Amino acid sequence: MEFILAILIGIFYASGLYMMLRRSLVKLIIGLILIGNGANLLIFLLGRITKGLPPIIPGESPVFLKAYADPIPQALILTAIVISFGLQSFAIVLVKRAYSVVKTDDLDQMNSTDQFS
Amino acid sequence: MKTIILKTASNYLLPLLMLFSFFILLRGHYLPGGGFVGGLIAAIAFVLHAFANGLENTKHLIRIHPGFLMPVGLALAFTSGLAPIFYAGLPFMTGIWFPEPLSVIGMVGSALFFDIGVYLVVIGVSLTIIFTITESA
Amino acid sequence: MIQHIVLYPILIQVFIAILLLFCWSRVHWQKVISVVGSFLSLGIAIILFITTWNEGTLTVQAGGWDAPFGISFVSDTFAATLILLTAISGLAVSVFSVGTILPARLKFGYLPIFHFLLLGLNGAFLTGDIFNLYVWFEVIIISSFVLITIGGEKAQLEGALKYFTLNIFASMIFLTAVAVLYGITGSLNMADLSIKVAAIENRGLVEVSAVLFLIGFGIKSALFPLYFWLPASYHTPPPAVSAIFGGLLTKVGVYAIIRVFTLIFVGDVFLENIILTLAGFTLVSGALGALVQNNIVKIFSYLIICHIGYMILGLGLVSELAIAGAVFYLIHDIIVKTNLFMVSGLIYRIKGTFSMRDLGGLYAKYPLLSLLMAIPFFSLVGIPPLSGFWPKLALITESFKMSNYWLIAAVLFATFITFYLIAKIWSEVFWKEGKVLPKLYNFRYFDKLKLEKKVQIVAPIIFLAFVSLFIGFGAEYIQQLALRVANELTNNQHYVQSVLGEQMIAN
Amino acid sequence: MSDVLIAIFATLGTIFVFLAAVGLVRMPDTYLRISVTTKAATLGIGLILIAAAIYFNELSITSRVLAIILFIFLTAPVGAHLIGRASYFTGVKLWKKSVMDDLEGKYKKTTHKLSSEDSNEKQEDVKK
Amino acid sequence: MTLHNYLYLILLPILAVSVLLLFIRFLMGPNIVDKVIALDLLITTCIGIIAIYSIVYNQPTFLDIAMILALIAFLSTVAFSYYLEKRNKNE
Amino acid sequence: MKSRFLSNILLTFVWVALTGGFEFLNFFFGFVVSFLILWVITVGSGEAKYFIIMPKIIAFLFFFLYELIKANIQVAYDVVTPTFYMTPGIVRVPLNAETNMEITLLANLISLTPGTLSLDVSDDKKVLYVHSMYISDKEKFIDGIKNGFEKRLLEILR
Amino acid sequence: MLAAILLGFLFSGLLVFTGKFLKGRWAVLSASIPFVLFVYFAQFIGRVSSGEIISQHIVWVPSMGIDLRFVLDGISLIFSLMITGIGFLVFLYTSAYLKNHEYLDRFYGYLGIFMGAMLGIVLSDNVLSLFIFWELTSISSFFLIGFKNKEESSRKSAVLALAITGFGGLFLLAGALILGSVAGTFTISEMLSSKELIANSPHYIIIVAFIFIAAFTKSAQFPFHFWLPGAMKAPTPVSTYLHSATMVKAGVYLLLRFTPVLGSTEFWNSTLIIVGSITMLYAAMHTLFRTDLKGILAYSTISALGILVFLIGLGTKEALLAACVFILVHALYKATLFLVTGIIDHETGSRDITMLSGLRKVLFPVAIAGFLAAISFAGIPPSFGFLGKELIYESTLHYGNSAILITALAIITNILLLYSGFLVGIKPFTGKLPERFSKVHMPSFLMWIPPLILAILCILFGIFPSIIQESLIQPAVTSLGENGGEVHLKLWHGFNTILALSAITIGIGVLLYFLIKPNKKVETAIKKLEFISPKTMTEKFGNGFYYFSTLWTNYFQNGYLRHYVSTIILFLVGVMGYTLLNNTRYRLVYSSFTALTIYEVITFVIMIAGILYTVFTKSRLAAVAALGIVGLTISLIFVYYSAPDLAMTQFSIDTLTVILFVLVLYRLPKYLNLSDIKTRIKDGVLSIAFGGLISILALEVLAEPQGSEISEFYAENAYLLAKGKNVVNVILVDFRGIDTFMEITVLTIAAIGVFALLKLRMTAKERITTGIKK
Ligand code: NA
Ligand code: NA
Repeated sequence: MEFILAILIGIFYASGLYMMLRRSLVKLIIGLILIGNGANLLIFLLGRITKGLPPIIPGESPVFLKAYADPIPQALILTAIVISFGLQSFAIVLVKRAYSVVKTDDLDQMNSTDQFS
Repeated sequence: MKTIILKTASNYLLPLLMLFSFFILLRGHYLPGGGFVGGLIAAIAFVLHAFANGLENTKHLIRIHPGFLMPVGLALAFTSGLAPIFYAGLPFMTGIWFPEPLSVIGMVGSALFFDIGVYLVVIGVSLTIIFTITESA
Repeated sequence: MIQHIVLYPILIQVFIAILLLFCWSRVHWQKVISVVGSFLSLGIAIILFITTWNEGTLTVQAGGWDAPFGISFVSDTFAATLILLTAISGLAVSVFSVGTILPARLKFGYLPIFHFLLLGLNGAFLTGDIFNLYVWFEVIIISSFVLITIGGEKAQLEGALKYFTLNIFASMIFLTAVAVLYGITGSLNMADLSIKVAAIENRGLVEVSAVLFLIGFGIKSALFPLYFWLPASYHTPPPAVSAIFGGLLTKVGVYAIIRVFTLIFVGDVFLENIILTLAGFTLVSGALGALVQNNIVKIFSYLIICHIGYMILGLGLVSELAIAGAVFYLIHDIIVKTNLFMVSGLIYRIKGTFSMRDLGGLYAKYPLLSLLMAIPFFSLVGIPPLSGFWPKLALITESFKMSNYWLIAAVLFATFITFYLIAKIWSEVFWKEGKVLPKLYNFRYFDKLKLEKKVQIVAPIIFLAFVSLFIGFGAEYIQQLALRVANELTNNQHYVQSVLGEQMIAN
Repeated sequence: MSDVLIAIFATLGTIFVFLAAVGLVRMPDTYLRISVTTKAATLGIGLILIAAAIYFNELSITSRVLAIILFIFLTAPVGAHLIGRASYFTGVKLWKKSVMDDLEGKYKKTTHKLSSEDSNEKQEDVKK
Repeated sequence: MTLHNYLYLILLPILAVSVLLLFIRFLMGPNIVDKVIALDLLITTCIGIIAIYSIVYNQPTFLDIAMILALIAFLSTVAFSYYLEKRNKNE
Repeated sequence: MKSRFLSNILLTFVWVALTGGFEFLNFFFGFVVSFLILWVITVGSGEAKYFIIMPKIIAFLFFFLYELIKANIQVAYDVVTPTFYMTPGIVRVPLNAETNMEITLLANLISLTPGTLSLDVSDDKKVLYVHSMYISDKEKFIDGIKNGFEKRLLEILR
Repeated sequence: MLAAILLGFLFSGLLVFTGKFLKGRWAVLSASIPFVLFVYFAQFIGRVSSGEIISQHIVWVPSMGIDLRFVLDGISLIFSLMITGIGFLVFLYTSAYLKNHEYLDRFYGYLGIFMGAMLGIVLSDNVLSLFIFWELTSISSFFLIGFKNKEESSRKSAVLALAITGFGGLFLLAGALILGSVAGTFTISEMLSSKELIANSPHYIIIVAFIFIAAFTKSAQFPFHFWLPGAMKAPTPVSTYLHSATMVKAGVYLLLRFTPVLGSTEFWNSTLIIVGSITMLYAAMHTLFRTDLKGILAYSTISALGILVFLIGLGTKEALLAACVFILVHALYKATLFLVTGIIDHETGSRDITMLSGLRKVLFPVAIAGFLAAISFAGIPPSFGFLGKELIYESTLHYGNSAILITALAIITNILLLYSGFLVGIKPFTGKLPERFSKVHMPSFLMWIPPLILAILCILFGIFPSIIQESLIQPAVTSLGENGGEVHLKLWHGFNTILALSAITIGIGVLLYFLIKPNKKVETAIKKLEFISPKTMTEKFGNGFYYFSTLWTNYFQNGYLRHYVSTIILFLVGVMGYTLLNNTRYRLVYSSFTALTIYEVITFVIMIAGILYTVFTKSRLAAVAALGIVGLTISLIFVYYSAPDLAMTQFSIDTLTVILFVLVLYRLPKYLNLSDIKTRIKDGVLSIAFGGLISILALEVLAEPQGSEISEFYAENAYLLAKGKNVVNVILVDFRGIDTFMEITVLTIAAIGVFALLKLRMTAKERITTGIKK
């Protein structure tokens, strides 16, 4: 299981990168989202995974009665997801604005700021 | 969108979703949920309303500018973090609690107010973003 | 309870930013709050610095949870110094922004975002938790995204896209590195990691995670071959924004690299060689890039890259003296680069262009201002005894001690190019007779500004010029400081002890 | 006893869901897919959720389950209506064996106004 | 066969296969509308999977996720419809 | 005002059911929360009173469940058998229902039963366009809706 | 002494604010500064000549080994007196030369800084503080050369001069630092005791080479000489002061200063002799082809500097004595001639030697000064120059095996120098006065007195060498480490070989003066050879280098984001791949893995298919929908593996993201397939390598044990201390509350950003535009 998840994370990173290497603005952002998801899953996996035992103290007992999943990676990912959401929404709007100003979705045509002047 | 079916549905879905969002906010300390998801659901409720009734109506409904919720939420979260410093000279964000739990909410303390701050910010943020995009679409 | 002060630089910025948000539509109040707040935060930074200097490393455990369970905030001399520098630059840029940023931008949250950026910087310098550092980095980059795009001009957007993409990408790599580190240690507290990482048998994994950190931070601090976002974007926003970016933003990356590689990943020869190689190429590549530019802000942008090389070089040389050199350079660079971009703003204000070809005649028309501007220029080059000169001594000496002659060559080369470029800028921008340029519409030239505005533009430049003069002529103080920082960094057990307490280490 | 009940509800629910899935794959046009599936799934999910409520046998959970069911029943038809309508706008064609299309020519192309009668003035046709 | 095994070994796989079928429809399209329908139904089916899963692992907590799914799933359908209508209008 | 009060009570019950705590304080708290929500969104311009006709509602629910299951099975049969016996089409159904609430409920109920789908309501609210799988006889189909769902529904609502 | 150095700086600092006051007739007062300093240094003559070394030590940056340690010994004294003495005269001269010049105050400011810095160089005993002052002279020279900054050639010369001297300066820095770390001290006088250590160090050659480069660039030695003729763009007082009398001698000073520490080795001596002799000959030849007075003077200066380097290279006691004397000789006559040239230029408006003649009729005192200086230049008795030349011949004649060769070189050089001295000092004043110069006036006495004083000294020191023998020359030679024996300066040595050589020199030289008439044709002819001159070579190298920089920069910063990304990834994959694959043990601990079930497999299949579909679909909307599916499957994984909060959040965020995309997308154009198949394959390979490495990394980490004390602490205390049962939520709002606080801050900022990005439209009123439409 962990093995497949590890491969899957690799696929996330690989396809995210591949998307980033395209010329389309939208693909670029989708690529970033994919890599972000991969990173979140990586934290999840490397924090070690446990099935069916959420880190919620059950019923009336003050502490856990049996093993539970590590809550730290979950908290970290939660923070990371939310932050990526902020960045994503900004990115999406940036794309929209860039498109309306530059009038193209093609990243290759957005290189005026790198040229010598 | 001009469809009375969605419009009518959104009118009864809105309070229901708001109720849920509040519910999810409050029980977050004990069960899955909390300020973040709660805030998202509240925001989604309004977004749904906006889809059905048009943005102007939704804005009219909310009355305050959703952006205003961001500083309010931040201030609430910040104050709940500062409280322990002024209250007991404890470090920033140290939890301070009322001794007895309330029946529905459970223990009331600075962490709860912090979570409410999160809730408000999330609503403010989501609505600001979506409304802004919709307006300029 | 004295350690509470550690969090104050963060709390004051939060406070200012929230206050500014509440004053969303009252731009005038915002200006007042920003400047007054910046003064306050400078005061706090000074107190923190003095306290840290006298008391040694201070730690506050946020939430009252002992390390490594909560998030620790640590003020050692290094952090306190950077807080102080941030406050100084922050104050200068705050005033400069009040003077130069268009009302349209101010109405859309420029100042709150600016203070959020300072908040992020302060947080990044003080935090003792690796994931929390990630969060502060995000605060920094999102604020910088907003600042770089605010106004939405075409060039801004094109630059921002590259800036955005590569910085987000850096964050992902950073996050990946955190995942690996957590995966092998189960901890996030940097002091705790310092102990735990040392105990890990699989050095290969430690090395890989170190490489990931290096690249993640390397992108942010604009090392070769990771710097591309910087020349693409730094010249696009308003000069006040470029000033804070040029002065502080890349330095956070450098800070993080130094912190991580002195606290967590210590003593790996392979990594040190990589760092040195990167430093050398950064010096050369930045210099080459700067050489061919015509836009003065672009020249400065490439010089940022170039000069990052010095700091990284100091780190890579590992010795205490070399790290002191890096720290000295960092101190100098923050002040001077901030000032340099403000100066470019002033030049733009006077002539309405950044192009060296079109500029000219400043010295004839504004002799005193020109002399004022000469201070950051020549400090940057390190015309002795101005501030940029001192740290190079240690860097060259230590490279020599490592028998790394080509590094000496790189340092000298970079210095030479900088030197040449400043001479060229002086000759082209200040000496040359200015062309008659087409008038810009809607542009308030410096002459036409009210005295109040002029003061808001020039005063911060004077302020930072004095600071950099102090760094140059009071080099002994700065060097003492740098040596102490270097000493604390190379003997990281003080840091660890301060965070974890005595008994934790014993276990 | 309750185990049997749970098994029945869960099985029925699963079958309905499964059939909906098969229907979605098999149905020849978009309207039929919407028509068939959204509701079958709704019923199926409702049954499965009831199974869960019986299993946990706790008031707060039962009420939560009812809330979910209520919600699905409130939203699913609205969603189906919206997407069906959107299909028609975007020119999704009816299955070739369809017997009638009363909606043809009723939408005004630019404003999406829907009239109730075949009016005398010629309506623009959405479908091409 | 216990209830748990029955749910775990028979019903869950059936639901999973249903998900697979729905996904196939998603891939097949042919219209974007079909993809949206498939997505909507996928989410609904996931609610079922989660419900079964919560029984199998005796974790009522998971039902809360199902609740969230039920609350929000509808919105993407609304959004897509909104998009389709608006795009169509502007052509 | 009255309707808002009723909505308020209704929401309070939903709250209590959700939280599962049947104490006075919870009722009170639920009431306050609902009140605040209603105050914020100022919803409820009269529709809520209809919900109090409980018996009719229950009867209607059973009728609806019956229809639901019956239609489901019919469709299921069509789905699993290799050949299709469908005669689908879009039918124009004139409406007796007038208010938004009435129309919406009717349309939704039609949609919820398998094989039929409310596509849209005309702008003048006089006609509902329904897509159906089995239209052997158009008049019969319209009649089925008008005398089945619509009639029963309007009985409750009016 | 610090005060003496600072006085110059203080003066110029003051000028920034009081400049206007000094621009007028009070300008002459500024000469009081060098005068006071001259008197100050002169009062040390007695103490220094009695063998005392006056020193001052001020702690500055001890932690870097930089102290302000000043030493006034013989050689420093000579230089100090020259700097302040000639400085005094130049300051006086300037007040008239640039009278009422708009920027006279600035000019004095630069001169003041320069003087201070120059004093700093010659007084410093700390090699790093010496470097500091060294750089300051370069900078002030930069400002002075570029003083007429409206002329492009001035600016170019200034930048060139700064580049060359700055380049040398860096070598001085490196050399000094290496020397310091080898010797263990930066104090020059302390280095004397470790002379052996330094000479035997493996770094000796590099130290010496670096210091040579510094000295050669500053003192305009071949092939670094070419900046000096360009520097003549500066006003004449600058040429006088910096580029003949003082600054260019800083390199010579450096060599002299380090002779006791680094000298007397094969490498030291032969390099200096070779470079010195090439320079002196090469430059002396050049004077033949020049028609511009200042050009001739510039090349003759280079030649003289060559002689000095050559003498230091000889390194014998005689040679060093000759060097000490010749420094003074050269300073006096060259300063005079520059000032004279300045007067000619100032009054006639021409410096072209072919045009000038007969000026004695209108500028008689100036003619006298020129004549006297030319005599000294030519080395004709009884001038001081004669004395200097005798000493030079004496030292070459006593230089072992190659005495004849080097003496011959010296003679040729001197013959050529004589010619050029006559050309500058005598030619303009003799012959017929052209009509157009008949109305030339005598300048203010402030201008002609200074050269006259200097010229008189040229003769005075020749006739009465004893004035300076005991007081200046002897201590200077002593301070160079030559303690053996007394120094005797005499005009008349009797008839000997040296006298004969002098006679030959003078004879041929004078003959040359009457034979060769300078003309433009020769000058233009020689210009054809420019393409192999060091200057052209340097320029070509500069252009080539610039071209290379352009290529390099364009290669990396080519504007294509995807190139940036792929470069970064290539680097990442390279380094990470190397470290990872080097250390990987490729072991999978299957037993520690959780079992795989059918529903998980299906989830994964869908997830992977969803990702691939997202990547390869041609429809943007479909990609977004597929992204929604991917998000859903991630939520499912979070459900399977016990993370309910995550599942909820992931799902709600994904839904919101889809909404955002949908709201934004319909404005965008259709996806275009823009890259060719080759690019796609390349990108694909890179992506797979990247993803593969991440997977391997993940598996490697999973094979390691992981500590869990922190999560255990959370689990134990979440309810007891933090009153919550959902540990994840407790972490978020309590244990790691600051993370969450900053997370909502990030959201707020993002929202403001979105708001500003979409709502803020610069109105036409706010947008700054040029009048010209493109
Ligand atoms: Na939460
Ligand atoms: Na139906």
